[in-house]
Amino acid sequence: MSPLRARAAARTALTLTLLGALMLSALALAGCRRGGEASTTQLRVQGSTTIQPIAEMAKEMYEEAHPGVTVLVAGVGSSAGIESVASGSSEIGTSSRDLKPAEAGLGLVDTPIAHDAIAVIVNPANPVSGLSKAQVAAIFEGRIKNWDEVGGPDLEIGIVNRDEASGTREAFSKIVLGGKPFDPTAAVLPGTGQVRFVVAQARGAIGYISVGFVDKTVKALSVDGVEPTEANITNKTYPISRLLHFLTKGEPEGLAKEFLAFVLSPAVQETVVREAGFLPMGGEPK
Amino acid sequence: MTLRDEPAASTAPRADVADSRGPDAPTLSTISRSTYLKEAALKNLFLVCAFVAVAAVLLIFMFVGYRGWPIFAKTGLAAFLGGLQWQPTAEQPQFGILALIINSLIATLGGLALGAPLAVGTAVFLSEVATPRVREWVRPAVELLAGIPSVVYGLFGLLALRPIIAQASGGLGFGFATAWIVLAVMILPTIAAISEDALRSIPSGIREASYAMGATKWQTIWRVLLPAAKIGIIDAIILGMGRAIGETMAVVMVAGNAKVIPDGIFKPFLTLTTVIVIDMPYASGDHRTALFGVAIVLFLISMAFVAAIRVISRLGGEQS
Amino acid sequence: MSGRRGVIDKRVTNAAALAVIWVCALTTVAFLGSLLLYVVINGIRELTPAFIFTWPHGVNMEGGIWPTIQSTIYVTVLAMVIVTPVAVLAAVYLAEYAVQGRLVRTIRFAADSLAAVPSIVMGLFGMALFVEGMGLQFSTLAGALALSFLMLPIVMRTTEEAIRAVPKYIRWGSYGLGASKWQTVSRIVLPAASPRILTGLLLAMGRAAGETAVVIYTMGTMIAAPVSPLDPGRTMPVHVMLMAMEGINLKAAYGTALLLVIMVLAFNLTARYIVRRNRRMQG
Amino acid sequence: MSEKLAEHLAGAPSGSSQPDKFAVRKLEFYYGDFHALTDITVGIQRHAVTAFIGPSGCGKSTFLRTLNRMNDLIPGTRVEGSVMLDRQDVYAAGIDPVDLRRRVGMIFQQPNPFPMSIYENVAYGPKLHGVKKKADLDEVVEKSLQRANLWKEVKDILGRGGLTLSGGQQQRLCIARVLAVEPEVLLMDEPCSAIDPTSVQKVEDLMAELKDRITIVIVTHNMQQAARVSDYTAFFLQEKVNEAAELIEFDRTATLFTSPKDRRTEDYITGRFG
Repeated sequence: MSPLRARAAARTALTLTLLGALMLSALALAGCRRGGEASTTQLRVQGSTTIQPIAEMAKEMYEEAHPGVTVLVAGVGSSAGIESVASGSSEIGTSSRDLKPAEAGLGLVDTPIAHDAIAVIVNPANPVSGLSKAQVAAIFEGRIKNWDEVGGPDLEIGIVNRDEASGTREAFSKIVLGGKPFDPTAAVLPGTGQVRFVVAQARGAIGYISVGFVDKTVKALSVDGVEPTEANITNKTYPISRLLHFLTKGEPEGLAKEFLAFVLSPAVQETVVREAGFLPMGGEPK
Repeated sequence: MTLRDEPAASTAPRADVADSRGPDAPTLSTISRSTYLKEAALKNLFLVCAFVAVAAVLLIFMFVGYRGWPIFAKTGLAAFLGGLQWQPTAEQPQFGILALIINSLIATLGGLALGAPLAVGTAVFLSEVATPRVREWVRPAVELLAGIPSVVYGLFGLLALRPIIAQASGGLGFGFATAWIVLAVMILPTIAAISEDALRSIPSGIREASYAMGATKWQTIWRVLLPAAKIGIIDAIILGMGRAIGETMAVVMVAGNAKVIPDGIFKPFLTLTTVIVIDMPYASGDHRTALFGVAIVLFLISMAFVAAIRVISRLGGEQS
Repeated sequence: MSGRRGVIDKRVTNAAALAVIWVCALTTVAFLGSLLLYVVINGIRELTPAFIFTWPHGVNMEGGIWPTIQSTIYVTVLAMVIVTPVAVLAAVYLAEYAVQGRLVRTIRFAADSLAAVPSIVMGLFGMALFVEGMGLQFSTLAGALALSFLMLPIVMRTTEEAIRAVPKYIRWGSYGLGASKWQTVSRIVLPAASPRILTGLLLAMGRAAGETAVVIYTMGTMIAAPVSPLDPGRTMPVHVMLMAMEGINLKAAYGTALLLVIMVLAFNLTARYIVRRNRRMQG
Repeated sequence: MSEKLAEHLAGAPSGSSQPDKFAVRKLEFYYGDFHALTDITVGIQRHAVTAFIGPSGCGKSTFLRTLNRMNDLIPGTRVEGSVMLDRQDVYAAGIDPVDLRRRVGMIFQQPNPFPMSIYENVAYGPKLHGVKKKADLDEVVEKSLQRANLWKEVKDILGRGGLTLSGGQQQRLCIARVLAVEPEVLLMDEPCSAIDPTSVQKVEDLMAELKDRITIVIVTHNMQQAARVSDYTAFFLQEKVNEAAELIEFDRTATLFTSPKDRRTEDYITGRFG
């Protein structure tokens, strides 16, 4: 009987050992940290959702031209992008706003890569086709609540705002509202497309999106009598316009530098940037 | 009855039979130390596994609490829970979540008011009214409804339901009205399934006794069965409430996320759960801490619901 | 006595009330029907082999969603691998070893509480503990660990029920042969309960695969096909959410949602099938 | 009364030169607060079939289960007195109930094959106790099935699920399963009450064959069966509800059925109650 017993004991011991090993390996896995050092084959680009389209397309073209290189692109918002490049969890941070004073000391180097203008959009059924910048501000601050106050029909205005992570909101707030608070009862939507989608479906709605995303489902208003056309934007007569930025920690080097140069090359500027609805930097002086 | 003439083998002397298990049979073995240790070790291993659940709850409370409590210390509990202003990015940041709490409650109670009667009705249908054939189709449908990911409910709410509400109300379509419908559908299967269990666990003799006294089906349901299943149904509704107040992804798509108590059911609003989704991507510092503070509040609310179910079940157990 | 009039009233009330109950049930079914129909109608055109098996590209994630599928399957299976031993052994303890008392009440209360924790809270917890605390960063492992917390109470409960459903006399048969408790549990009870345990696992996996709030804060949103458990990824529900919130490529949202619903329903239907087949086999 | 019975038992009916396989003295059994059995003193003859009879609820199954400590599995049970197996107290401190149960096998009322193949059912016990080689297992399985008179019926379908067999076959499979661990005693708790009459016959034949090598104790509510298969019979009775059951009479089966000494035994076997 005792050899049998011994065998049974051995089997149990084995079972226990295996279970133990399983747990240990899980712990071991849990313990080891992911290496965060810069890689020569992987580039992490994080930030503005506005710049996301440019980054994505550039990534595809760049990866095709440089086999073995992986560019990881994530649209997390400008603030998160700045934070990620500052903390080293990405090599390039993208931002659709200027650095805040608090961020100036982070040692980030700014390279503008495109013009962006923000269009104020309404439902196509809305007869209003232009507003003054002051009127736009009054609407978004919640001081004007009905379209009949700005020459439209008697219709309640439904304000569609962006979330605070949005660089577009930041730019709009600074350029149009001068930093005054938005109407807190306005809907806050976390995506450009959703703003467009909602405005396209609600008669009284008003929102703002990058000109690049305006399509025929919505109507872009003229502001201070200036249409948001390409010419008006590049010659800076259209009042709600800004630059898009790539940020690196210190002067760009290695893969980040090559990728930046690629984005600024005509191959990207004249195709990708345009297709994404933005305007190229051209030969303009910085 | 056939009796044997003689008991077959018992009286014959057996000493001649070769049998290794005679009086010198092996002695009974005592429990060996290794066996004892092995079984005890296994039992303790299982106990440790079972305790993982307890550890998990404590870990969640500790980690979320650790990350969130500084905001209570900073703003004061009263200001955090009782403040109406959620202005985390203002120059003088304010972290009052009262508006979010109230919005969460309005969204939850409205969803419950719509969903619970529907769910209990469906449960009664499944357990008392439906023929087996119909039941065979409806019950899986309800169960499948429970399995659909909340993000799909959100998608449906945002893209199908919201435009309809927008048309009907003239607004943007975000608001309590839309959220109520989405939440009602989401909690329906939870409440229906548990209520049905409660109804079906009533012994069938009780139904027959009621019918035998000339009661109609409805009288039996209303006067006998629903009261008998009361505790189970209340449990189900509390569970549904818990699910509704903790629901995030479906609500964030239809709520519209304005951080005020809206002045109408077709106006955008922000809740305890959705503020986390909306703010997390850019929150830092105190703002981030405050979001963990919101998570603590949500955690405690959900624990309170579980405790309430315990208490109600215990009271119910004492009644019957 | 209420008399004849009362009898008629009674019948009318009965008919009306039963009609209301029918309406409740039909409304429920109609909701399910319209939801499924909506997702199918909008998503079916997107469901091409190219959509499923290729990578997204370009401005708005056009093309396929393969990495999100891989991420979803990976994190779900990993979560299952993590949770199964713990949950099953915990259930064995509750069903076979535990004596009713304060300890068992505490464990059950904890399991119920765990099941009630809102997934967004679970997500923040996962971020605090696994992503930041343990330094896993946004990774499949962090996502799987957080999901395993979500699955634990589900698997524990269904497994305990499955173990309790194994008839006592089958255990006796084993004990009667001189089997120890662990031998009986491991060789007779668990195999006999395995179809129902598997069912519980599948249901929990369905839940995990459809979970958004937990994985978004633990696995991240980066489009990637994770290979190592330390790689980040974007699961299908997260993709649906981001596509819907961004609102530009709604086609991808619909297509992914439909595929997700199919996947989750497949988990559910397989689970139901296993239960049914098993019931039939056992007479 | 019970003292007298004990004296009586000490002398008769044992005409055997060998001591009893089981010697039970003054056994008391409790389910929690409920006193289920009282003052049971009895000797179980080696290599014979002993039947326990009595009305249902009289504790005969409970008593049977004290012999291999199956009652240990029910929380809150308690035993006083002694149960000696080959002069060793099975309830003595430190005794391994698991090993005891291997030596004292048990068949239950409900055939309970494991949800696995016929082969695996029979091989389960030997595997538990360490037999690993396929050839050894094959041999044990065949031998056990043969001893259980089931081999011919199942030798071609060993891979089929045990649950696919008929009730009577399942019960014989359970017997084969027990035989495979070579027990010294076989406890059978109403083994025939859930199977069809032809199978009953087969199981009864089997008992007659097996008792050459194994001591058999059978609980049955069927007096004809007790009369047919057993050499000794014990009659149990719980006289009042909520009172402990006791052993009323124990004797050679022929004696007990033809000339019971106790009035209550006579009443029972002539069908006046129970």
